[in-house]
Amino acid sequence: MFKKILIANRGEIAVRVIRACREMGIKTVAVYSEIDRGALHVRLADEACLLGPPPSNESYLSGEKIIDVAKKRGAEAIHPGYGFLSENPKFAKDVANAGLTFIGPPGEVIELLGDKMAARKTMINSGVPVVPGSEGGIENQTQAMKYIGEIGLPVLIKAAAGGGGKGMRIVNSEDEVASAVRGASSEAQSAFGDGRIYIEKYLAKPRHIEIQILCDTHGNYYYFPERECSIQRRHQKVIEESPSPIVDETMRKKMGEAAVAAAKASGYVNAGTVEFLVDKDKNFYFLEVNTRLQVEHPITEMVTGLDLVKKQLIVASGGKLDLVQEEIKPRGSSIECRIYAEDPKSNFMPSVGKLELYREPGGPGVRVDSGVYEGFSIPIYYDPLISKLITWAEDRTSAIDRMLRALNEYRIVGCESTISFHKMVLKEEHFRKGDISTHYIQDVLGGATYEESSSPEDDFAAAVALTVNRMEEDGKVRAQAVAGKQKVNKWKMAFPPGMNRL
Amino acid sequence: MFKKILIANRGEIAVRVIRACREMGIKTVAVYSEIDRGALHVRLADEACLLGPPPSNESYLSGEKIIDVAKKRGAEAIHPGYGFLSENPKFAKDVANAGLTFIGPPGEVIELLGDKMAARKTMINSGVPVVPGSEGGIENQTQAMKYIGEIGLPVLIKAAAGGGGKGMRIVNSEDEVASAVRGASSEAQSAFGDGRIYIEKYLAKPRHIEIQILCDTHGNYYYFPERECSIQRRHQKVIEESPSPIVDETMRKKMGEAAVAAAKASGYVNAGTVEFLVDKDKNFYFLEVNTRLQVEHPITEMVTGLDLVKKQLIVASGGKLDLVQEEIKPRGSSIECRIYAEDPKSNFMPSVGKLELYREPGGPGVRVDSGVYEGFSIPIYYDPLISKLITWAEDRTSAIDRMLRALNEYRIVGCESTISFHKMVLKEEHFRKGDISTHYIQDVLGGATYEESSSPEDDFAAAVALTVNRMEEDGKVRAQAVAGKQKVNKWKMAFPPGMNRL
Amino acid sequence: MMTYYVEIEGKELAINVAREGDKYIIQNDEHDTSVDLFKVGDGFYSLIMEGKQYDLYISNKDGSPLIDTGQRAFSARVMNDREKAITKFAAEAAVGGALPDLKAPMPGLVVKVLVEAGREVKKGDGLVIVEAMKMENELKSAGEGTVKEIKVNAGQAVDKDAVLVTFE
Amino acid sequence: MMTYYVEIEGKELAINVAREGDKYIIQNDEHDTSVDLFKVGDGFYSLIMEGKQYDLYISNKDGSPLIDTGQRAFSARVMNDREKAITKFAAEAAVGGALPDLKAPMPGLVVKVLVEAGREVKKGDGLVIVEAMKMENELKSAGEGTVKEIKVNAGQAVDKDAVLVTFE
Repeated sequence: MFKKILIANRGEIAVRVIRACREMGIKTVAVYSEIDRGALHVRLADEACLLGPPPSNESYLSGEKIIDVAKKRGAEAIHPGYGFLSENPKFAKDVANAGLTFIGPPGEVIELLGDKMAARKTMINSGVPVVPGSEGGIENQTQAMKYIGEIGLPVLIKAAAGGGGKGMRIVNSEDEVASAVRGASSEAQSAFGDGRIYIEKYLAKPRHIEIQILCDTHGNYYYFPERECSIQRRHQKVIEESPSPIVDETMRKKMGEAAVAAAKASGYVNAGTVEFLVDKDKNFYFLEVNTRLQVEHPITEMVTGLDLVKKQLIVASGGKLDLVQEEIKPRGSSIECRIYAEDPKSNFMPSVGKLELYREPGGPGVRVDSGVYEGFSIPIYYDPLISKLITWAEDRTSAIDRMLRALNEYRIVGCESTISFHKMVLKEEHFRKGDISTHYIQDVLGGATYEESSSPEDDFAAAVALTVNRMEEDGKVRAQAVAGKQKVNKWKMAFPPGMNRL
Repeated sequence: MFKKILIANRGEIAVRVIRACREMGIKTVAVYSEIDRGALHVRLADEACLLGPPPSNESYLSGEKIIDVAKKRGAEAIHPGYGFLSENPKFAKDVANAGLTFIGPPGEVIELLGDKMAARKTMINSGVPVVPGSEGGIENQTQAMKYIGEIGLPVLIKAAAGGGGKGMRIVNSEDEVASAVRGASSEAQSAFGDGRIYIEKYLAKPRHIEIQILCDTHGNYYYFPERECSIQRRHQKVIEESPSPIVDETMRKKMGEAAVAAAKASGYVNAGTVEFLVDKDKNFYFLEVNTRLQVEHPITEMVTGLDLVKKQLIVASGGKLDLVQEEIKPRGSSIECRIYAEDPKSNFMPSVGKLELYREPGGPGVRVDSGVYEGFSIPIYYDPLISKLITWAEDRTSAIDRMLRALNEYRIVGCESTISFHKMVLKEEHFRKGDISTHYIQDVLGGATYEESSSPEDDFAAAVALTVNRMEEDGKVRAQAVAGKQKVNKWKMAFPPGMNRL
Repeated sequence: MMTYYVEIEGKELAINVAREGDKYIIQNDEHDTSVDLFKVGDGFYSLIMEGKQYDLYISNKDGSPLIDTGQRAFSARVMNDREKAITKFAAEAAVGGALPDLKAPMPGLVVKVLVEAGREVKKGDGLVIVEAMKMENELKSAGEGTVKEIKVNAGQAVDKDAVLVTFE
Repeated sequence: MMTYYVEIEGKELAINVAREGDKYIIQNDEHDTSVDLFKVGDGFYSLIMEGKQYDLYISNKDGSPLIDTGQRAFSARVMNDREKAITKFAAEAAVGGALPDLKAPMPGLVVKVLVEAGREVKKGDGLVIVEAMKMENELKSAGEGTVKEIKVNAGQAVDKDAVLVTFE
């Protein structure tokens, strides 16, 4: 096993990796930007090294600097976390060329799976179901029309090098085809320097269900119980759960085996995730492979009892996974709520600030993976994730109720957060029944992401506390004015030390 | 299910019960003594009611007041937690007589099992192995000598009404027998008003291994995987783990079935624990039944995935437990360290104070059940338990290493704590190998409960930080002296706002 | 007995209060009760009122207090008699006033200004796009009015609460 | 460059220190290095020294600072040149001095006093039994000496640091 590794990330995922390393006796080197000098991942690391100014491309995206630090500090391997350089094939190759270990799949595999058209072709060839559409790319309206004839409208025109919705067009009617093909291709060309596009059937109200895979260098491939990540806003997951409320033992096995086939077809190594879309008849279709640890990996850990980060480290150091596929089974149910520094009242607008109050929930079945602490100022430069709140319980309903309990214990003052949004969803009937899709927020909530959850009784209690507080403050001010320079503090004087009564 | 219950306890166990209630939609009434007005269990409850002055017998032991509050507030049931009134048969009966539900076994069962001699007889009659000794009581030296002839020295003379070591004598040689019989009996008479005594073989270096049981009112009896609680100081458990490193599937089943036999023999209802001593040949002997929730119940929850407090509430409200005995199996390994406000450097002397700094560990596999918060003053009147730190991992070694990681993250300033003691044990070779007994601290540690764990490098870092801190403070003082009444704060002035560099 | 006016989410409550020993007497149209407000720590209070317990956090950082009930957090406004009178006067004087200034809700980068001086806007019209945390956020008009002045340019970095647009 | 004397667990380190930009130069017999000490929050500091990172908490509540390194917490003593000189003088004057007063280590109830004035005690001899949290704690003599005065009686409640016994 490694003696020392570098973690090329920040926030909760850097903390997560540091914790795994500490438990395995591996020393950690943190890297940070100027604004992150006091960040939690720095405070928990054994060593820490400044990369540069706050913007990502001068710090966390600077592969060269990071490799340089790793070599200087004698780190044997680099864990990229998620985001930043984690799915950058060049970085993975550079790390390997520098004689270090990249904790993830080889650069070539990242490259192959990053090209969505190539990945799609690979999946078709190895029998993994894909969304109906073109086998390879399309070049013009005529080709597009041919596929539309086969699969019917609506369709999606997508960029081969795509990501983040760029170079993507939804086509609802035939007269939109020509401009969609032209538009998608030119947008892809300007965004990625690669104008290749392809066509796929646009699924109505699909579910997003994904399979965690784990592969070592000794030819062992494993799949894990599915994660359902259908609750999304702006195409970004906000609530994930495992197992999915609609997947049974048979479907789990079928999806798992498809994911392993995808892994084998691409020569996959280390942890990864095969994402599928699932239609209302429970047909599943390959979407893409995320060639890294997912944000939502903890729910898989909660239901299987296996530590995915530790397994990543074992695989990267050449170790063998001694798992038995049949024994990787879900026990109970786990949910993750992503707590973002965003205002659900204002369409999830980022809301940064200093965490004046920050108290996490605790007790049975609650896990908090966070990268902040009370007093920390959330920087504007990076992803506004404060923490991931994860609960586990015997069944789905208990896990939801436990999550509500934990959300009620969670206290954050200093920035807005998505806590109120999560409470709203977790109490909502369709969600509780498991009747969800990626269009949940639009279709079920009607786009509303905030509701008043306070009672008149709570409001009155708040008003009473504010009134008494204000009265005592006024009394203090008056007392000081009367006492002049004597520095009398009536607020304190009124009560003997140790007495906290107002 | 109940709509509202009263929790007749304080500290972490009251918080634990409140959390379960919140998840089940049950309203909670907290009770508190004057010194506990700001305690966490009060802050988390829906309703709160003052009992009286701090001493336990004027507050948490005042059964009459508590029943009165429950009736006034419309609580349907009372959860006693552990300690205080939890094993008081009169209280259990009074609660029932007041038309409320006592969340625990019937008063008669508590009474029967609280009489150690009666309990022992009951176990013998139902085939549960007991420590070799007298079947009933003994009354004089002659009777004692007869049993000593059968079982050999050393022996223990114990009080039937015993508890807390009172009325107990170890006899190592025959000439001590007469005075031990007399002494134990008179001590028992004065302590409990009941001079009955009995005799048991004194086991050398036994392990303490116990079985959680759970029984409903529909005739269902279940046993859970064992907990090993051999690490004790002053006959009090400090580290517990499940499963035990020495118990295999066969022994687990044998002990479990013995525990269920004990439960059936006593007509047991609700959660309880059958404690056994285990000798070096893995023979196990009935010790006693704890007729309540144990402090260490979380480790059982971690390995089985079942919530024992919720099950208690289901049973108490007349519900049926739909468990399958064969499916109650341990997964992975869990450990609990009791974090006490005590000084391991001074023989675990209580160390109360205000928690100036209190930061709990987090992340994967870590659970903290605590009853305090930063700024809380630990009162001198009650058990000095700050929290229970529980970890879970795939295997025992990983759970130990995770516990060490969590202990290193735990920051408490304001009172001494047992954190350093736990770190010492968790690194110690015999403990790591599972080679432990109730005499571990004396035999393996030689009574030492504290060791320096700091390195010269850490000491130097501390010295450097103190030096710089002091230099800046001195600079501030000088600057103020120079600036006179202008209130110049050089410490702050030297850095623009937002810059935290010293 | 003193009177305070508490504004919570647009609703105003008048509350009479007086200290009585270590408790407080609270009176208004609907309530007449003795409450126990205990300071648990910096900003933290436990309120016991009519048997119920509330765990509250009050922050006074920015002049107007913010209160967190555990269920939600919101800004409130508390006025004594004198302040109440002043506010009433000011409100009467400002009938028919302009839209409040548009301020940056967070630090960020102005990506685009969507209006110009003199433009009439309706509630919900986009005014300025600000980028923060890699996301673009369109700031919208809070009501009807006419743009007086644009205070920023595209490409400019702005602090929280920087005035972006003023209205006539 | 200034010199400070830090006493940690009976060991004294002399450290020279000077500010240099936003870093500090640290020198002593074994080290000559530039360190980065960053104030993370109230009492919390992150120290980066020779590549290593230390997460430290310093409390100055009771005059003498307490430092928590995460590995352990201990009281320390930091002296400047002047204080060091005074201490040295005082130590020389006090050669052969009496045992320090026995103080209550926690608030509690005096259960029993085991010695009387004039009694000679050895290290480890029991002096007073104090009950706290339902447990009896025997306070023992820290060294050899003669009891001067007993300041408390059995049954008396005492605060933390209350003097219980003095020595000649």
